[in-house]
Amino acid sequence: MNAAARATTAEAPHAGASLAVALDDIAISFAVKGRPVFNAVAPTSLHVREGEFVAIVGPTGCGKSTLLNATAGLLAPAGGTVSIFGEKLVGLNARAGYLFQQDALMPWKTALDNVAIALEIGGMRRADAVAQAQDWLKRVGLARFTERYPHELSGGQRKRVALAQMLIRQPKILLMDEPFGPLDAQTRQIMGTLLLRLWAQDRKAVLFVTHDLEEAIALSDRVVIMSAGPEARIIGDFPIDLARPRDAAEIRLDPRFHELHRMIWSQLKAEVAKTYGDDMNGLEASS
Amino acid sequence: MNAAARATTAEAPHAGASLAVALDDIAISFAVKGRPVFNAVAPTSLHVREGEFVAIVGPTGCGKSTLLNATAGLLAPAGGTVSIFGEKLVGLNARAGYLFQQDALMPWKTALDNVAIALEIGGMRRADAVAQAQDWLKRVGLARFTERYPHELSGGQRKRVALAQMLIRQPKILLMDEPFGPLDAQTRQIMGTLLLRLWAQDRKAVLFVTHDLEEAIALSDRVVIMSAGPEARIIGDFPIDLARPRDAAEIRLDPRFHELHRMIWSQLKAEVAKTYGDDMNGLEASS
Amino acid sequence: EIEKPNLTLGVGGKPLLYYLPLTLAERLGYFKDEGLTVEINDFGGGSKSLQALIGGSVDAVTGAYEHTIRMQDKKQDIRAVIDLGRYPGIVVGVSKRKADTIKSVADLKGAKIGVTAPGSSTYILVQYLMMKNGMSPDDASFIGVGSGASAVAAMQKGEIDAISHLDPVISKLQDMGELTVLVDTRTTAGTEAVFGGQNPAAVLYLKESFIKANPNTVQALTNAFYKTLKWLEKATPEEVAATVPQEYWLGDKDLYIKAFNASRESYSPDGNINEASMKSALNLIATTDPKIDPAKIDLSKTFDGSFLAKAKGQ
Amino acid sequence: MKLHPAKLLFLQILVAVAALALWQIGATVPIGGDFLLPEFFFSKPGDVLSRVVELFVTGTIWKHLWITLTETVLAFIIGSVGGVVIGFWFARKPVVAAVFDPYVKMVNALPRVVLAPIFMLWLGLGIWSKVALGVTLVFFIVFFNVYQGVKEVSPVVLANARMMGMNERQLFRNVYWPSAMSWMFSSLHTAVGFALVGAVVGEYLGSAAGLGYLIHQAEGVFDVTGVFAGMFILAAFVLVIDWFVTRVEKRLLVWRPQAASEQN
Amino acid sequence: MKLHPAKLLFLQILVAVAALALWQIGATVPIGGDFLLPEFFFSKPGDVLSRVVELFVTGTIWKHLWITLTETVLAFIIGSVGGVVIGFWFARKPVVAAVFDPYVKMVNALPRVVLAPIFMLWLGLGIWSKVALGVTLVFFIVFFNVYQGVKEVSPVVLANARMMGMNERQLFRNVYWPSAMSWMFSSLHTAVGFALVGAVVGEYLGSAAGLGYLIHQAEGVFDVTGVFAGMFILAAFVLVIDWFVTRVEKRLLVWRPQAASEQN
Ligand SMILES: Nc1ncnc2c1ncn2[C@@H]1O[C@H](COP(=O)(O)OP(=O)(O)OP(=O)(O)O)[C@@H](O)[C@H]1O
Ligand SMILES: Nc1ncnc2c1ncn2[C@@H]1O[C@H](COP(=O)(O)OP(=O)(O)OP(=O)(O)O)[C@@H](O)[C@H]1O
Ligand SMILES: [Mg+2]
Ligand SMILES: [Mg+2]
Repeated sequence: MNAAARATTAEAPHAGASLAVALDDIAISFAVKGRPVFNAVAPTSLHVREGEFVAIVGPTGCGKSTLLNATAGLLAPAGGTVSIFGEKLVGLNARAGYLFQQDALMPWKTALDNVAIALEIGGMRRADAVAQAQDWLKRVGLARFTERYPHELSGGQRKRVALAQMLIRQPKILLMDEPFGPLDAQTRQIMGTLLLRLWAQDRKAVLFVTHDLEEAIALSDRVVIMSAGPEARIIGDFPIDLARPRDAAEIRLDPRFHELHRMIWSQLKAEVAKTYGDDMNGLEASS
Repeated sequence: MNAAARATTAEAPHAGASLAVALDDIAISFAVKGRPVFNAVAPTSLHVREGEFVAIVGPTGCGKSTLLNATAGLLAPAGGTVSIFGEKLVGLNARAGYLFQQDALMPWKTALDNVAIALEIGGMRRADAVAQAQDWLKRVGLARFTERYPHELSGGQRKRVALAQMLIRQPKILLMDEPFGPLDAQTRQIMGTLLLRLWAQDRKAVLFVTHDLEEAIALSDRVVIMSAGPEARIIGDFPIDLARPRDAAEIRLDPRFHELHRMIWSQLKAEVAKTYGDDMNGLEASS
Repeated sequence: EIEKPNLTLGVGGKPLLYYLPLTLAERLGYFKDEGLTVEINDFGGGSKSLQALIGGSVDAVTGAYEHTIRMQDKKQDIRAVIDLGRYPGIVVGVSKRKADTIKSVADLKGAKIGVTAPGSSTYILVQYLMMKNGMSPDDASFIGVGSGASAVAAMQKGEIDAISHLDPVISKLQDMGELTVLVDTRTTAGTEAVFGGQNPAAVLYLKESFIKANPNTVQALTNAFYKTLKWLEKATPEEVAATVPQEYWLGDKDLYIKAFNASRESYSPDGNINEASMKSALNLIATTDPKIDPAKIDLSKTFDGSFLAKAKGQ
Repeated sequence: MKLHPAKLLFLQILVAVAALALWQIGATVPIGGDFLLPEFFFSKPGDVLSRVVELFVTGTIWKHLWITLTETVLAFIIGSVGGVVIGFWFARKPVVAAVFDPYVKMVNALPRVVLAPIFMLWLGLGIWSKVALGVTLVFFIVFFNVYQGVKEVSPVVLANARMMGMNERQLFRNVYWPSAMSWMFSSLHTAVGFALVGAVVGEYLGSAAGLGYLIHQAEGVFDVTGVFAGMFILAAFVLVIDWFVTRVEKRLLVWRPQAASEQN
Repeated sequence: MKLHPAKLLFLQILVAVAALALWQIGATVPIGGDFLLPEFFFSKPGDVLSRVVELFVTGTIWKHLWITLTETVLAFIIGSVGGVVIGFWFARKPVVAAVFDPYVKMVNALPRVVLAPIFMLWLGLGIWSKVALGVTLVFFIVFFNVYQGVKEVSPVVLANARMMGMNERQLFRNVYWPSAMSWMFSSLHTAVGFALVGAVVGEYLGSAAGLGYLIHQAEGVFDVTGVFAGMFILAAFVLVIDWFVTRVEKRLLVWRPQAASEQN
């Protein structure tokens, strides 16, 4: 098992460059009451270089969020090590910003305060923090919703507040779990472009979970595929050799884009089919 | 305003057929503390016939969830009427099942119990309800996760439990708010096919909110477009004249599919651009 | 010269007839006449006021003479300076329902007897009576019924067969016709029948150290109480009723006057405690509490008559 | 479902009138020869009300009321601040909490009446011994709720805040405190009453002034009317304090969605 | 952060030993001429412990313990069931809640000590008057928390349940009850102690047996050792009841994610 996992280790193409994130042979298990331990992620490895944009795709429930949690230091792996910029991670990953899959805004703060607090805790004066937060909310299209509490916003609006909250701190590592899920296609592209511009500024490392393969290809340097769980592993690693800077919309017309898409898709499809092989006997998968 | 809204009333093509849902001139406002009332939805109308599958698309935050809430009877409209099967809706809409955009599972029940309870409250014996729930969880690919509590499931798994919970009751009207959002493309198609099969069985009316226009076209009889808020209205109504039964994957190869997609997309794009016209001066929209 | 003109004085249940001289001294202005400003603190019970004295939060207490004896056993030097009540004022009576079967103390065997609280003087007196009649205290069951309305309720509802209590509960029960008196230590006759003499009840006591440090203050205090006793000796019930606050009238002036008349004899006419009554008090405690060794108690340290003598001399 | 304020007031007064009427009937109309609420134990509503009026008109009440108010407010503030601080501390230091848990529970079970002499010993006869008694009641009510409230913080919101880089103090201010707030306020509503009870019981057990003193005086001489008048004033009084608490609560919890049960 | 049970026990015992040592020093070593904990008020730890042992060895305690236990458990059960039922009822009927709100708060502010005679009148001198006193304490603590707990139900979960077609009873069973559970248990931990306090105070004010009776008796003859021995037994006793509550809580709340503060 271990050997097999190694064979498909998602390794940075230029192994020499310094690594922002190195997950080595990590395994993650959950204790479920009255059941055997659930091994969500089998020993698997993933390396992300500084300034690299890696997208993670995989069937639902395979372990993508779990992997991000381990990288963030929120979840202690059952085995293996997590290293951040060459140092073994102990406790929380202070260099990373994390956009959670679930709603994670503070319900008792307005959109503006939710964003501004991210700067204030670093010691910035409130007035400055608010000014910047206002600017960021404008960038994500929420200039008119700054005084709203989270429960007064739509799902997509909340997500964008969370996006601003994470980006405003300009962390060196961005962990993003389906950040554009509840957004319409158009807004997705705008946000994607925003993200790419920021990323280009100072070589941030990005781990980007998405279910939209086109989005993954359009944005990333590498697309990594996870196998269906339990004991999910990284089973595919595709460098995306499209030229930068890219325009999130136009790139989809590139023939190379389609080639890559077909290639990755075929492997992904096989993987998802496996999931349903076990569980979906009641339903003939229609693809 | 009223006249303009009427002009684009999303009307069922065969007005004579009996209506499952009729939203007539409904307007929805929210009181926001210390601000003028926020008119989320301007007077607008939407009719859904029995057995009709209507998809709603629109820019993020335009008022799609709000519209579903009004149809479900969870939100009292500030003006206009909601009629269900010809009767004016008072209180909750007992004929509808609602798949919420947010997590809405009972955290204190396992996946199985969350689904089984939907039948038990109708008076079914527990053993029967559990057997059926087990079957439904299998259909959504969660046969091995029946004993898990919601917090022990991934985002996509929770959504599928909620899907099973709603479908198992076989309500006459299905309100679905981004039901397949956190699912991978493959699983989405499988779920889409599952949904279509059920829908075909006994002429359910479906109101389906999605950000995936392809999905909207592939599944529905009509795609309805909402304008950007505030005072959002229905500004486009496209009958989808693709043959039934459809295969969610193959239909995308149909030339008519592409034609419809292009048509709807162009109107949608203009609408989204409007949203950002106001708020996104900081960012050049890249499309 | 008065060392400490501002005094705090503790009492456990000020409106009770038991402590009538205190209220009179206050209302008649005798403290002021002596140049004292006395703040009266009312406590939940006699033992709480004693604890306050020992803890130092009050300077003087009007409480039971018995405390001075018990405190000697606890190595606390507490001394009475003037007697206020020469008889205990406790009445043992039976419910009218049981009046046929319980005719004397000897019949209390197996009865349910209500007392103000376990360990209190009402409790001890019944035990003493039972032992004098050749019974063990275990021959009856004792129920704490509290000091106020709850005692009346217990009797009225027939929860207890007999009661050992004080005024105004006793007067109220008599007034209601619920009670047949067995032993009445409010009167001379009743007390002599039990103890063969006096048995001091309410006294004014202070810490020995306080007496030593503030002799003039103590003298002034004693003077005030002595004057009160003298006033009380001659006062008519009407005058007494007119002097105390109207709320003390038990809702009915006639009842108050009846109760006062019943207790009248128990107030000390001269404030003195003689040898014999001290011994009688010690005997009462020692009989009922095996932990107290009468040989170890120096009764001369329980009462300091010097202030009273001076007060009389004035 | 939202009631018009005037209608609400009307209904509230109706309840009061009904209760008073029942009281009056119980006290004056014998049922099967017995009074349900014998006057000796319950007085009569008219008498009690006129006594209340008298107390206010003659002005005797003010001094007592003022003392009891001071004690109650101090007990309430000290007890709840203590409960909040220790509650947070325990919730954030599981080891401390685990070690002291049995002792906190033991102390909570001590009858306060018995502790009174000790407070008097330490704090004298003034207001502070009464405040202490109130504090021992208020503290535990607030403590247990704050402790639980902190543990109920949404794990996702907490994780997000920690990823932002908040230190313990910032987490407290921005996450734990606002999240535990509704727990805290719930306990404060209970605690208001108990602060007053503590103060009054303290006065009852030994004092020279205050509402508890008044009630004690009245009890000793079977002045039930006085007792009930005192209790009535007490009770009215707590409404005033609770009104302040509710105002602060409303202010601090503006961010909340309307409670589910208050919608439609 | 999770402490090993043996180490936890060790630390707990350490705390107890330290407290006893301080007590011993305070009672026997004068500081500036004064004792911090004068023996007259505090006795000495050794004396208290040997008295406790004596009480158990001679067996006198059992009868009293049994009576107090019965009263406490009854007060706890009746009070908390009442608090839960009325709490739910009020939370689900906003009009009822709004109308009765001031009265509930007023009653909560009545000093229980003053109510004792009334309970004795109605319920006699047996255990029921003590139970009633305990109930008046427990009820309010549980009531306020359950009331708030029901209002804290997640609006989305509630809306989903209602859309499923649940009627009021089903909502109660499947939504309100489980959701309010952690609120309820938090209040129960406070309430356990108060149930005991109520029972003991009741006994203290009038009874023929029970721990409160023992303590009162000891107090009457200034036997502090006896008072502290009684309180010690009380306190130990409440731990036993609380242990049962905690077990039930653990069982009913299996579904919860580990509290955030307990993770890493
Ligand atoms: N606390 C937990 N206890 C037990 N199992 C868990 C827990 N959290 C996650 N899992 C399981 O671990 C697996 C991976 O979960 P994870 O949330 O990482 O999936 P995911 O890839 O993010 O899926 P999705 O795309 O649906 O969000 C799932 O099968 C899930 O059921
Ligand atoms: N409780 C509320 N108070 C105030 N405004 C609200 C409230 N709920 C929703 N809104 C506003 O109403 C508008 C429509 O919200 P709605 O949730 O219906 O959007 P949506 O179309 O579902 O968006 P999304 O695709 O992001 O879920 C938004 O602008 C939102 O800010
Ligand atoms: Mg996930
Ligand atoms: Mg929405």
